[in-house]
Amino acid sequence: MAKVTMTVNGRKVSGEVPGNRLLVEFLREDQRLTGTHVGCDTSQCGACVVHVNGKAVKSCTMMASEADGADITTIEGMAEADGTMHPIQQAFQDNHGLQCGFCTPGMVMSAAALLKDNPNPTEADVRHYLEGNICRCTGYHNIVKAILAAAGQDVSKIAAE
Amino acid sequence: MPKDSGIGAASKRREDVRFLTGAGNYTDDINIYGQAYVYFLRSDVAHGKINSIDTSAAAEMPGVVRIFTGADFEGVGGLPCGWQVTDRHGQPMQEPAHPVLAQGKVRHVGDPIAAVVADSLQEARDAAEAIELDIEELPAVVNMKAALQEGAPKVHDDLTSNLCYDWGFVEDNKAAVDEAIKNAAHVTTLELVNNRLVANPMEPRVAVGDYSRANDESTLYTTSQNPHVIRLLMGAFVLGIPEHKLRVVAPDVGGGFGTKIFHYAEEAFCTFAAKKCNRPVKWTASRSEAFMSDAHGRDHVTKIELALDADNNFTAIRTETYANMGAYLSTFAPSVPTWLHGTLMAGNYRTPLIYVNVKAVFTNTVPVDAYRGAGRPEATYQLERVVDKAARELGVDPIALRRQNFISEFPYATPVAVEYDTGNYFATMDKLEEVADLAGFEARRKASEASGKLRGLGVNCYIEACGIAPSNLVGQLGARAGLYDAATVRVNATGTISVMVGAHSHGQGHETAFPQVVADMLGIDESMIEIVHGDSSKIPFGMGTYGSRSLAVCGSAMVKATEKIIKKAKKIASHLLEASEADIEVKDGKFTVAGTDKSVAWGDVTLAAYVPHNYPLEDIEPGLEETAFYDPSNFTYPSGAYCCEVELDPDTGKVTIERFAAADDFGNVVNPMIVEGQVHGGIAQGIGQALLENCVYDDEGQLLSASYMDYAMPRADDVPFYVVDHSCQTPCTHNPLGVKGCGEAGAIGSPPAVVNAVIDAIQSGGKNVLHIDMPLSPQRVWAAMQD
Amino acid sequence: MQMSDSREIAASPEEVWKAILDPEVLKQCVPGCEAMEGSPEEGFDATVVQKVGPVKAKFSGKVTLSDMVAPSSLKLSGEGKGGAAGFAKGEAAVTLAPSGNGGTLLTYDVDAKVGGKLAQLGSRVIDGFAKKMADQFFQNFQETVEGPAAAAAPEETAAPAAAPAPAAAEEPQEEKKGFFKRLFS
Amino acid sequence: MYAFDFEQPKTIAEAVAALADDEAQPLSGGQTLIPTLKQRLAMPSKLVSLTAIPEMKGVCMNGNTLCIGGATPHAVVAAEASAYPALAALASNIGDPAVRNRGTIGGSIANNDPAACYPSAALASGATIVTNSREIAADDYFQGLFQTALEEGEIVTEVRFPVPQAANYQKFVQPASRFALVGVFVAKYADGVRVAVTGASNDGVFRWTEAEAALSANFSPSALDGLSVSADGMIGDLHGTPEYRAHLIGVMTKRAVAAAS
Repeated sequence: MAKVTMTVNGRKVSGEVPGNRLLVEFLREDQRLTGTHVGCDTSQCGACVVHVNGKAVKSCTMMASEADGADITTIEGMAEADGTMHPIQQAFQDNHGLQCGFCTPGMVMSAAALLKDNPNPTEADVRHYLEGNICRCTGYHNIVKAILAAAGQDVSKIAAE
Repeated sequence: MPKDSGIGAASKRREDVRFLTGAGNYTDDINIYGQAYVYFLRSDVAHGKINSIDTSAAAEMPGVVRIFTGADFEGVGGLPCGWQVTDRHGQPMQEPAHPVLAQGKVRHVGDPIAAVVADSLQEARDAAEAIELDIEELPAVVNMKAALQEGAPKVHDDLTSNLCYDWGFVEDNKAAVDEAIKNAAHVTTLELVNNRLVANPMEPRVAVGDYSRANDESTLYTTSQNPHVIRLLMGAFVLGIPEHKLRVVAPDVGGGFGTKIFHYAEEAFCTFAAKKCNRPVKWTASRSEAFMSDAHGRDHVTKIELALDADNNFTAIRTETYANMGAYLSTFAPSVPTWLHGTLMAGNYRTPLIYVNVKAVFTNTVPVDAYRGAGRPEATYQLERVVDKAARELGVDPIALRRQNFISEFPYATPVAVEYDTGNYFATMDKLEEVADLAGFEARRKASEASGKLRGLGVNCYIEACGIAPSNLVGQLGARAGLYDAATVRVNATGTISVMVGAHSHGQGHETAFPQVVADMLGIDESMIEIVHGDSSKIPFGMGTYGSRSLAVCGSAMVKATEKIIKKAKKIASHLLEASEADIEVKDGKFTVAGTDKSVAWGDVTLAAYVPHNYPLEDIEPGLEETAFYDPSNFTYPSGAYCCEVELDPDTGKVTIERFAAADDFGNVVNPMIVEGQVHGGIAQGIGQALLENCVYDDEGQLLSASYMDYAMPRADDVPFYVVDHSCQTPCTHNPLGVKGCGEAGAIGSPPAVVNAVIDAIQSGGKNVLHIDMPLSPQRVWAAMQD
Repeated sequence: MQMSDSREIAASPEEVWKAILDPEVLKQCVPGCEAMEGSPEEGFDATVVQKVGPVKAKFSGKVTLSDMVAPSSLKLSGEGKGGAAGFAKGEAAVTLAPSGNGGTLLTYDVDAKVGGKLAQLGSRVIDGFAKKMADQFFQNFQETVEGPAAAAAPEETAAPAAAPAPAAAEEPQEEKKGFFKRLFS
Repeated sequence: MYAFDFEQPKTIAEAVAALADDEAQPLSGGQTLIPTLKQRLAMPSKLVSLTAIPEMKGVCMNGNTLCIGGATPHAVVAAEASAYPALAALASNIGDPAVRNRGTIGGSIANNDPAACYPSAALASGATIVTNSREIAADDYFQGLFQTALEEGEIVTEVRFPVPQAANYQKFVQPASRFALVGVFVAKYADGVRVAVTGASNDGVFRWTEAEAALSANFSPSALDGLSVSADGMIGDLHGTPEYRAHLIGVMTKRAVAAAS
């Protein structure tokens, strides 16, 4: 067991973890931040994406000990303290970018990382960036649309009827 | 004009807020004080005789609470099958036992052999590895035709063979169909495989069992599309727990697509073990485990023949299908290749004679059951592929051939025992040609060719039977359950409403769409209405969500219960307004005396119901709560036309979907935003089946595509933006909302569109390839083009 | 995975036959073998450690010899359980035929399979790995029987006959003396 | 996962010392190793993380050689290896963005997955693999399926790429894993062209010497006309037969040359 300390959503937290504790386990079980999900075990689905020191990372493929001292943001840390959703979260709701909601936290965290790197992405940029986030419900149409909308683009013409 | 609330409005989903902020409550988010964890030791071999299981060393491992094997379940029921199919000769299907933990034999890779309950998952896994197994591997059967050969190894020793049933439909038509095919001017024959798929909802299955010694009550939290069905099956058939002592809760469920309909061993185990261990017991599937324990989908091998007369009218269809059941009968498996498939073989066409033969086969593979569309995608794929091939053989336009044979008058009784109430297939095809810009295709093809690519266009139609369905009918067809649904509308004193519904949402947006209906009926704000679902202790009853039935069946129950509410509320209002009940109108949240400005607000009526100081107590009871059960008189029949345009790289065989358009007729639409989202998702799954997804076993029954490293899930860059249209609406005639259901259409309509398009692209390059089996991977397309 | 191949071995069929029945030889030749005990009649209990990239699995199982027609053909079958990794099994139908100048033409048809997680997660590399293992086994076998480059490396023939069995198969180059030279020198 | 200890040394020397323990396993980005551990397909006693060693991180130019620290994530290479655009482009297409933020060049090169991207760049560039104890030429380093010249406990601290005159990497992805079904890296140097192929062979990354000879004489796609790779020894799996992979090598090589020239 080793002590790890990190800042999670602006709050300093610490805990004793065994060497094989994954970051996602630390977040979900030790911190009860169950918004971060686990959808696969081969590091592909992306439901577990969080930000570690500002970078998108699959929290199921990082040891908790590796995050010692890091600044972590999870889906729970995206909205304002008063509950106002982050513009990306709001765009997902406005554009029906989610159905069952299971992949959604990872999608939002990946989208946030994308828009930080590339504030004005093309459709192709968005689709390529989401390579590591699998959604089974939406067919991606409204996810891509939501992310473009969050980037401030006019999405009203997309696949208009 | 789009409305901004009520039926027809694109209301934003209220459930999104919790999902978007990480506040969702999925089953794996539930942790009960003192819970133990179970790890299932699963078979590595596809078929084997269990000589011995020695758990003595494992039981001594740290943290172990108890180890269970098949022996612990002797005297406990097996997992039941909910549908009995009767074969061509009037005999019931062969129905093997399906124990919770293997007894005597293992029959597929992943079959659970033992279950270790321990303080932590790691300890449970450690101990499971210390269990000493002596399993004698037996020859496995994987290929269906081989499984039916004389002398093939038997999956179940107590059955006469690996044939579950040999079903003929309509058997009385067989001779006439044979004759018509013999005498046809042209017969197009196609042999094809409907590839085995894994549903892969992003949330893996989870079960948490809990038991209270205080009142002998068991509670199961589970990732289910139908908690009441699980309560019924598990309580009555497996564990012998009466319903009033068993609560089944499905909280937020992260997608289902059919695979979370069924009752699984792990659910029964956690409920059973929680009582035996007097401790909550939790199981969370890993994705790897899901691949070998979730019921799979599709897996049909079919030969279809389409007969045409000299004028290209369809005269007969004959099919022979081998349908894989896997090693055991999953809950609704027998119904999928029969009643959900054979009855759809007329499609959108006036074909007078149809005969469908289905041989369901046991193999040493994971059980196969309903997956998005269930039987209907298989039917549509065969039919729309053979029609396309016929058009090519006859040198006629594939759309014109379809139009020529469309059913044009409704109601229409098909030769495969169903009656379509409404539809307009010409209208959806017209709409498709418009929204898909078929007129612009040739120019786009030229542009592709200029960049060294081949471009193809594929079009097809579909019809589905959903809103499953009338209990008396499905009962005759072998269902062991009714397929009605139920809703309770509970109006509170202040006028807010809780609607308890038997349908369960796992992504479909019930929490938003259902209140739109009630709000519309009462003229009150949607936000005053909340849906309660997924908890057998809070809801009168329900049959759950599958087969695009939620709104058509459960929504109709909700409408009926709301009508009862209105009736009673009118009585109260008439008393308050001192007017005749017949003169009371409900509008904009008020009860008004017709032709006057006298009215009483909704909230005043509801308050009167609960504070009956001024109340017609002599006529009616206080309170305002009504329940209705609804059993429809027919299936609903959504239909549509789909179009796919692909670009094909002839050097590599890689296909990209350039454009995809869908024109659907779903009858009336409650929330167009949600409906479009359902179609998008269905299309992506259909594209997945057509181009990417394939569940593969080797010839010894080892599962080779067992993770996302080898099972290709559609990703964002595999699909385009879709054009979807649902403006052609022929409302269902027999449910009060006129709705038909939209959840499966995309997955049904899209695979043939994609394959038709790829064949068209290859043909445009001068290669006479007429068929490639799905998935049309680069490797397969390239190989086909080399011949 | 199925493969067939053959090798020319500079030893008589009788000598080769004798070698193939010797657990000590098999232990040296099976890549990653840590233990091989038993007899040709009863079969051998074997422990083999295999490492493929990050995967490292320890298999325990049995090697059996069957269809034995001395000194011309037999079947070598092996099956090992690798715990959480699953299992591996394989068999090699081996024939020995006299070739010119007193040597032996050793022909083998190998069929290898894996099950459990190895099959589920490793299908893309299993065939290549199995082929490599089979090749390596017969290569090791040839070297063990012949002594590597016996003519070219005369100093190795001086290796003491009583040398202990090699400690680890991962360092086969340290075990350069020939089986027969060890037996008879 | 089985139980194991975790250490995160700050220097190469500490890491080498920590790895001297029996069954200690180096952990770089972990994008392959951690999923493997989750499946219980390995049982190390200890993971020694290499990601907190400053001297193993970063991208720099030394003359005409691009030097990348072994613990440098793909995303950093993608952003900072502008002196070698083909290599930066390769790094920007490994896995997905989250994987690129963790996965490292040293981890990739040490693992030598037969479908990984980096080994083809290293081999085609004639890179030098620098470890804690020596320098190894790429031609000597890659030794087959998951096999390298690394000894137990030896770690890749840096990879040095001579920057070519022109280069390009073409990856044809396996549809599920998105690893290379076939990837071809072509690099043109003053003294000739090198072509390295990943994803295709049972022996891992390899050089296509016939193509190298043809392209060294004439660096254009047409120089490859008539050349083909034998399907013998190519990987056959669910996603491609040996013949298909052999065919794709030709297609991807042509495309890489076209894109580079």
